[in-house]
Amino acid sequence: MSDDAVTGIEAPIYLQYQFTAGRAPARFLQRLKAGQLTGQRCPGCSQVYIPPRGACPACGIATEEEVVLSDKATVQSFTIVYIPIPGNPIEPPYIVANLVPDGANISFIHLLSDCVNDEVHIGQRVRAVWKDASEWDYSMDNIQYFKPIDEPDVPVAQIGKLPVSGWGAGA
Amino acid sequence: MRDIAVVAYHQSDCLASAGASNEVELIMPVLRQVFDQVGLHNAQDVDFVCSGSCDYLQGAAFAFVAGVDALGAVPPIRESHVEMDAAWALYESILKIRMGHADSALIYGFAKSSPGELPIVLSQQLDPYYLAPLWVDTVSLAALQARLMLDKGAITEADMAAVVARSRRNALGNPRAQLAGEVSVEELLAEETYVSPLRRHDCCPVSDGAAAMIIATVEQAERWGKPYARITGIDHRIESHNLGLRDLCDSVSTRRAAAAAGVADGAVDVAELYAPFSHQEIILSRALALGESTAINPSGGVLAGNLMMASGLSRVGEVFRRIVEGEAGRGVAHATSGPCLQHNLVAVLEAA
Amino acid sequence: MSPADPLTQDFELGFTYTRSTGPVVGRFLTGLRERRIEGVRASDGRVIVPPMEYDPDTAAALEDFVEVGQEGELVSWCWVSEPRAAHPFERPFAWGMIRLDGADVPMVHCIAADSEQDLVTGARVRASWVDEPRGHISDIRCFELVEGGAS
Amino acid sequence: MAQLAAVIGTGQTKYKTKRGDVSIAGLLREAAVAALEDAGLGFDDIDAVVIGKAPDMFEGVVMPECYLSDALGANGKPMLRVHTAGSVGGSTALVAASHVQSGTFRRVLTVTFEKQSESNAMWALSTPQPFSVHLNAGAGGYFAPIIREYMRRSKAPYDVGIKVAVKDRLHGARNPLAHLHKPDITMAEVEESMMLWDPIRLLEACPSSDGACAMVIAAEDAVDSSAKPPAWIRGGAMRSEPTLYAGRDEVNPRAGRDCAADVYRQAGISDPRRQLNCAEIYVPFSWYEPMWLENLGFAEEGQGWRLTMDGATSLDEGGDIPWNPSGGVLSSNPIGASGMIRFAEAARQVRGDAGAHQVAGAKLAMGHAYGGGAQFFAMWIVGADKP
Repeated sequence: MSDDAVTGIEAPIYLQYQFTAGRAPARFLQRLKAGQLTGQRCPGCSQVYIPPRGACPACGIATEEEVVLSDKATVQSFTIVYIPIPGNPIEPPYIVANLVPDGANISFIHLLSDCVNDEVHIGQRVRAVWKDASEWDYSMDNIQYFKPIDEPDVPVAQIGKLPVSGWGAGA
Repeated sequence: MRDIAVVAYHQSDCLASAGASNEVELIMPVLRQVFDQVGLHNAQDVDFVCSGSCDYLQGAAFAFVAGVDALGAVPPIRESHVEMDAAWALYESILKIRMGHADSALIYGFAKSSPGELPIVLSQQLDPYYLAPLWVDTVSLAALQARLMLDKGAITEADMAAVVARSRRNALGNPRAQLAGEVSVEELLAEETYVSPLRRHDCCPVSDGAAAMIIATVEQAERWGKPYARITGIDHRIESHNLGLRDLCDSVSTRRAAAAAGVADGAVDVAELYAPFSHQEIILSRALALGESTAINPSGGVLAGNLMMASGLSRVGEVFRRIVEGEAGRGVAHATSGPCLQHNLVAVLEAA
Repeated sequence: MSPADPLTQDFELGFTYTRSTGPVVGRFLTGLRERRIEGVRASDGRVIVPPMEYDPDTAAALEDFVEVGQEGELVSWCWVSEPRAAHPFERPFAWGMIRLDGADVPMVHCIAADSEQDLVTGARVRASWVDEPRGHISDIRCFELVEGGAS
Repeated sequence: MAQLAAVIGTGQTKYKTKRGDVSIAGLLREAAVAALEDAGLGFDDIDAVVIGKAPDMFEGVVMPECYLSDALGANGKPMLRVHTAGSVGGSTALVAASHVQSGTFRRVLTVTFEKQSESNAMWALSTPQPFSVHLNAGAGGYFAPIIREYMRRSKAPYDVGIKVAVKDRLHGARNPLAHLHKPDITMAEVEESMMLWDPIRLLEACPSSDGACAMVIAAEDAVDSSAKPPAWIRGGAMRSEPTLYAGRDEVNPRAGRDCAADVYRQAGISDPRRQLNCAEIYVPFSWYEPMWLENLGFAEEGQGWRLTMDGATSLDEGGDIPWNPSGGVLSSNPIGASGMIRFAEAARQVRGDAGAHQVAGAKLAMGHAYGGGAQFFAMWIVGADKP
């Protein structure tokens, strides 16, 4: 037993919750389990959101229409993470990119890999690398990472505005 | 000081579990209802928005940030948030209107309490060195309070059961209620105790849902041309956190808030009291000096359904509804926060 | 993940916080480690246990410590017939407001008893200590009834 | 309409990684008592208390105003708790001001705090939830890509962020309360510090601090208790927009521009760089100085970095518009208080009370806070002259 005065205590606070995905996220996750990226189109401004949350944040109205998106995407921006993040098991350094999939008007954050870090740039074209279909779950981890593909860069003004048919020859 | 009116109010059903709905999906339909009541498009049509919620209910930091997605906040809006019941968001909004920075405001509160164990979550609201580490839950604290009253002869168990019976009966007329029915005091007293001396029915249920309200200056309310009720007084007071220091059989802070809000300046036709436990309704009725002529919790109150973080706002809304529907001319709404009624808000509403 | 409702999942929000106590709380906890219970005298003379850092009426910093007894009177209590996982007991127990001898203000702690029938308001209770106190409110494992001690 | 109100007292703790000598209440008390002493008042003179902090998960105390009422002399009074993410310090000041400006109260005590050492800020800001779609890379992981986009747009030289990091730490070295004291910091030291989230280096990011900040705000007829002159509130504004929406300009958020326009209109300001004497702006990552210089209208779009590089925002270089003379968020960051520190430091400047980081003759100053994904903004302008 120490003779020093008590100056601190530990307070373990562990609370149990049962989390339920929202209706719109649940539909998104179900499609993701089937290997498909989907968004929702706002009936007001026609913009397509991924992941959908059931509302267009700009208009504040409910979104219902589901839109199948490409698993090709454009790098809107990115960072190279060098420090470990609590709860994130990935070994640094790694690239976290804001990616807009073709057919959507908003970016989400995912891993960019199988690339030369110094060559990653805004406007770069990338594509999802999926896990084996047998491992698919209700999780964005079904996509291991995105990797660069051999398509011309997207001009900045066009990022977030590509149709689902994508970029290059078809666009 | 500018006169302020409640113009619209809506509350979702009190559900034991809102299941798959996320915050946005809970909030949006309620907001749609109040916008439609006034004929507004979205939050762009009011001058200020304020909400109340608590991150710990669902266990996610920044619960209110997701709420902004329900507002249509493009272009950007004047918006704020209290980590309190939305009744305090109403209070903040009233100050905003009084100071002339807004003529109208949207207030909402939302709660998805079902994912966690609410009485245990709220145990972490207590003193972090002396009480929270013991995990004293809120139901148990209320039970300690109830025993003090019973021992003192300030109430009987039958008095408590009578509060519950009235709540259940009144809730039959409230389609949003979670618990309603015809049940006698005798039947209630025949039930086993839960956290003795409390029986399960003495405690409010855990509910998921949301509530929203639109307020405005009386001038703006007149321009909108919708029925409204005036908020003629509003005040709130907090007491010591130390339960041992407070007279738990009384609510001194409610008395103070009531005096400041002018409760005694006229007859009280209706009172909606945020009493999560049956005996607390009796404490509050006495602190507010309510008599026979006041209809207490005609909605059934929170014993019939408790939207944590929105129930206080709902009490104001329920009084508003009864005034604009002509059932009452003047009413009192009450909201509470903290263990055993530590913090209390009192509002007085009157017919236009 | 249950197959019936695949988009519901349990999770734990947990962290072991490291709290610094400051001198008043620290002194109280240091006392507990030595199986002593100290309170503090408020501006109106009342002895508050556990000691508050600041006076509830004047907000003045409090520092007039007073050792109080380890026995006291049950001012109020409730019987928890179905303890929750987080509670200090797995079997039924009581929470109590206990006014320790020499204190004016009751404190909240848990009470071990065999049954609800054993408890009565006004009963005498005594602090029961853990084997190795460490400077924590739960060094008082619980309060127990004092045999034949109804006041 | 709005009643006149002024800051008549400010109080801050010393900021440091861990205040192991005080409880949570003790931390707030230090700031509250200092603010009351500065105002020449006691707890009894206060009509209402308004507190603010960032998420409750930082300390693991749910809705802590309940526990804090005794420490802040709030018993028997109204007490309100604000939470608007990182902007909360600023929002809380504005909510406290509204208690007076509405004509409801004469003297209000407002306190914000964070005791971040009780947990881990990075954990609390990214508590795990099932089904999360976005990869979590911490706050820097969120803001670094936005900074990268600013660098691309503005074609700013790579070392602008390094310059800001040095400048704010030199400012902080003048402020005895600042967490980081680095009077000898150099551009090379910042450049060589560890890359955390490219392009954000360790020394280009804010520290994690314990601390509290308090103010007493009083009505026009109650400003005389303090020995120091009042800082009159000349304008206050808040704006919010959603975290993510299609077409959102994350580099130059509209909510920030609109909020600034609102507060300038109230204070009668058309040219903030010329009319303001200094500004305390929420810059948790160094590159946010040039970004906010543009967002707040101190520079044309794409030109903010030039002010930084020219020394316009530096006290040490005799700049015409010193930004963050206190050392800013880059020198001290108790998150829930960081916004209020900006507001309080603006008040100190116009009261002539800023000690070694005083901007000579400051008459009009701006306080700014932002939060969430740079989507919540709170700003005020305070002046030495009564409006």
